[in-house]
Amino acid sequence: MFYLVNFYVLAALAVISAIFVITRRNPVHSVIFLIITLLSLALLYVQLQAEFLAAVQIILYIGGIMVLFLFVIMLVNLDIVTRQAPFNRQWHVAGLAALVLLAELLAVIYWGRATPTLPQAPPTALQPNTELIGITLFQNYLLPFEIASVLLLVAMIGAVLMAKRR
Amino acid sequence: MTNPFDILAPYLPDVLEPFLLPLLQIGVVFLGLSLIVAYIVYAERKILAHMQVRLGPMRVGPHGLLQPIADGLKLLLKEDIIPRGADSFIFWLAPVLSVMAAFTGFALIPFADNFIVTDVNVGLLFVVGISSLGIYGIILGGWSSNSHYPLLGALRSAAQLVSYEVALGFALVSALLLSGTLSMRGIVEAQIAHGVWFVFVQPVAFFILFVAAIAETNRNPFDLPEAESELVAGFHTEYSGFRFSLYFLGEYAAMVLVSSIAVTLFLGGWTRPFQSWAWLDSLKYMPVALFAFAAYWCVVHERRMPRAPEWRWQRLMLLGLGGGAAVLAVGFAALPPVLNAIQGVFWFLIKVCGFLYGFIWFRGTFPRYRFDQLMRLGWHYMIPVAIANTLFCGVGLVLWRSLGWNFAGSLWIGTLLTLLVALLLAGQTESPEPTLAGQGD
Amino acid sequence: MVPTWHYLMLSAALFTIGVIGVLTRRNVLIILMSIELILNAVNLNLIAFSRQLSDVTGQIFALFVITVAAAEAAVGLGILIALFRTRDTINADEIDLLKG
Amino acid sequence: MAKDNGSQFGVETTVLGADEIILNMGPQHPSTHGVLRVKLKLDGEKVVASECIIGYLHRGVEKIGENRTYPQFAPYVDRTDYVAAVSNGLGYCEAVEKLLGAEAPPRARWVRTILTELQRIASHLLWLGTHALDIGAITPLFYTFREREEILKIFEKYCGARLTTHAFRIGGLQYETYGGFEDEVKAFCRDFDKRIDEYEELLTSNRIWVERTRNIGVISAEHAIAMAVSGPILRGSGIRWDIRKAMPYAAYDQFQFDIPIGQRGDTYDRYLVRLEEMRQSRRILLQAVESIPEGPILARVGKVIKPPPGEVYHSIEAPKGELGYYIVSDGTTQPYRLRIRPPSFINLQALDRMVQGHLVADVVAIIGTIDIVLGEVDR
Repeated sequence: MFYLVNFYVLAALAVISAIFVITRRNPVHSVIFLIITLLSLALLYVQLQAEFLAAVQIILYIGGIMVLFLFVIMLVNLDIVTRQAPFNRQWHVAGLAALVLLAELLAVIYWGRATPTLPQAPPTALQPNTELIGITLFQNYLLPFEIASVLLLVAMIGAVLMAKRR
Repeated sequence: MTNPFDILAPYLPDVLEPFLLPLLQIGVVFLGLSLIVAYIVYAERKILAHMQVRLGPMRVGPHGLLQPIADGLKLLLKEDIIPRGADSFIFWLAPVLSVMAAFTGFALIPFADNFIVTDVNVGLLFVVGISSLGIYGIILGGWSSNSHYPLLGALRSAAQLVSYEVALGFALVSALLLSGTLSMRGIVEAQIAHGVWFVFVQPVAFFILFVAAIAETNRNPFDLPEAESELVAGFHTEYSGFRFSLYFLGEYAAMVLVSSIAVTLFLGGWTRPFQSWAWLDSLKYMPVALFAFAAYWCVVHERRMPRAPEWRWQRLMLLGLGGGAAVLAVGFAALPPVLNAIQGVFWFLIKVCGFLYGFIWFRGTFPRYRFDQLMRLGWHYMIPVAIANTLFCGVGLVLWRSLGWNFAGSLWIGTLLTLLVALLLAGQTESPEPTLAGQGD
Repeated sequence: MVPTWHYLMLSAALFTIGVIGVLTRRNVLIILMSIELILNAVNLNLIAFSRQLSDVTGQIFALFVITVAAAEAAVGLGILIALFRTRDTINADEIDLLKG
Repeated sequence: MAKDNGSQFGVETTVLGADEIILNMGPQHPSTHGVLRVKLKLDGEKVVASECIIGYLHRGVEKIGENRTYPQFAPYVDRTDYVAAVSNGLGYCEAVEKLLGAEAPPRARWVRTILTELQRIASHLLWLGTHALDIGAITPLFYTFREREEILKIFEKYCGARLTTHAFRIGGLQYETYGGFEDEVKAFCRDFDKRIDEYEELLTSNRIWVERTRNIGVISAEHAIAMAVSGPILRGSGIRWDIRKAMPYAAYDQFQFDIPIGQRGDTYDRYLVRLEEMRQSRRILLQAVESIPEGPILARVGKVIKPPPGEVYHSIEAPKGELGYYIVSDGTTQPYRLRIRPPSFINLQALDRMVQGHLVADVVAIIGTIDIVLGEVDR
């Protein structure tokens, strides 16, 4: 019961602030609402017994990527943006298409909710979380892990090169 | 040892028990912390004053002891000014974020083995993550003020926080390597199991953590975001009244938080110094001695106060404080269970205070770095040394685990290698020579 | 206990909101943020299934997604800054020339 | 990882924006030492050019001088460099004496030397405290003010004023020294050596202090001469020029002292030069206080001071550099024209050259190292 209430509260928070993210004119407000969405998702991760990912979500997403967004917003002068039209010309069509997509997705999930007849996992299956992730990451997924680190390096160099003044 | 709050458990309704007990603990921590923070400000003013041949606050209460309360009241009563053109929603949000980030982290700090709000599997990551959210308070506050100095201060501060967080993270990693867990309580228990505080086997990591902590909390010599002579007051230039006091609170709470992290990771958390040495067991009477000394101090200073009637309340208050301290001292001495129960919290707070004293001492001693120098120090020196330390700590652990070498010895080999790297790095910068060309007629 | 399909519903909703954001907004920054929303919706799915199957692999994938998101944000914002410097705008529909 | 990029942007921050911006520092800024306004042209945080805008404290002191009799004008000079009032008074009195062809008696000259050297120490102490404060060290300020207080107490006992002392009269001294004057000066000197060591302990070998001052605001010897800077700034650039030695006045030719000079002409060298100057001042004080001759304190200059027509330029080594007075007399009781050559004003010229290529934070340090007093710059 507690978990269900928790879920609904957090889900509502996430969806509402996600809607704010895409509707606010001022990008700084968008960032704040995106942070709220990410934070409620992190709390949902905790409920899903993914504490490590919740922590990573907070440190990396909220403490890293979103700070980066804020930085960029402050670098590019955005006074004009808040006075311009926030949506582009094809927004009716695009919105309609996206809503159709939403309807489809929800319908599929709702009608197929009983299909995965997999057993619900016992509450302690994923514990201790950090150790499990570590072991799996460094035993089964070592190569992807290394590739990811190379990807990050490339992205870092790329970002520095692009942002640098010529 | 059991949680002292569990005594209350039977009296609470079953449904609410899982909520009420943590809430009670949170309440205790929050209130205690607010008080501690207020008195850190007082302590800072007093200590700095005495370092600088001044007296500091002396008027409100005996030796200015009520000054923090008076300051708090003053700030609460001040007019709440929002600059024109400021984004009022964010202007309101930013200081709240700053305080929230600083206080939330305390939920995971083990103040004692019988006093921790919650212990989670990824405790340390959470603390670091949550405390890194404090950066939003600074950036958003600076941005929403709609003024140049705050914006510059905020940008500087954000860049500084982000870069020193890297070094901080690496310093934390070596403690993690040694303890093999992210749980804050687990880290302290690992130190008990090894019989040695990690600061004695990982001094470089501790040093880096200390320096990075100063940078993270924007304290002198890294207080550029608030550099008075350059940026007026940095990101909170436009803040006043209660909002300003929130920033103030957040800043000092962040100081306590990083000190607590450092104490937990490297200074053995709630354990008393050299716990493995039995002949130091009498140290457990330290709280008694401390409170007895406090009582003695109060009495001595009451004697020194003028006898004039307008000093009566001050004298009475000081005597009251002394009496309270004396009662506590006697109480602790007379009731061994109580004395044992407070050991953890007592030693934890003592260590945190030592750390905080370091912060204040630094402020009284050092000039301020320039921004590019700060960045260079962080990126060219701290981070390489931190990485080297993490590497060599791993090497030391391998020596210990696989080859069966002595624990401390193998880690010290790693530390020495790190120091070598640090020396090589330092050798690249020229050392100053304080001489003049010549003198004479 | 919360049934897994609840999480899937939430994920679908977030995903759609992200898609709407990408399709309708002009500001490149907000488009990038919408992409982050989409990636998070995916993460939620992965973690929910990981919970249901009690298999940690889903979380590992979510970790990789976060990594990629970090890289994407860094590169994306780098491009954005370069763009702003040369074109003086960050509106997606004004950046329609192949040669600057 | 994402964070790495974050700070990369952070470093770039200042470079991005517009290409060049104009930043106004002052006249209301915590570290322009008064009402100096510096217009900085910045490329990012780097200073490309600077322009000093002065005059916010202009009171027309020189013009006032033309409308006051010679003795009446003496208190006004205290208000030019108001942290070194004794030195100003000495320069003015000696200039008028030169015009009159009079000379102060030996006892007066000795006491003048003592008070002026005390004033030099006080001025340097004030400079040290505020300079360190600008760079972020708060403690030295309180230490230096503790010693400055001792000096001001001596002044107060001698002439009743602490800041605008008006200590000297044309032709000598107004007041005889008070009983115990020598002992108090000696007591001050006894402790003062250790106190300088204390400041040095806090700053001289402090890594941060050295990094903030070494190679900052460098001015070469040639440029220093070309810009006519004087005092510790000139000596910091390695020129051994001190008017106390070159053209002795008061009783300076009677005492042994060294002129410290720097090597690189940067802020750190000027810091060392000033500290050493304080030590040398202490040396002079100890010698002078031992040998104060007996005798009258005021030369016979007459009740009404009426110099013969003519002109005179007399300069002394004030704490901040060469302080000169140029007086034209038309034979009346009032100067026909009076012009003050204030050291700060001339030294401030070098600011532009010193700040070029440095960061905004360094501008604060450089303004501090020039040691300006706006009362003197604007007059």
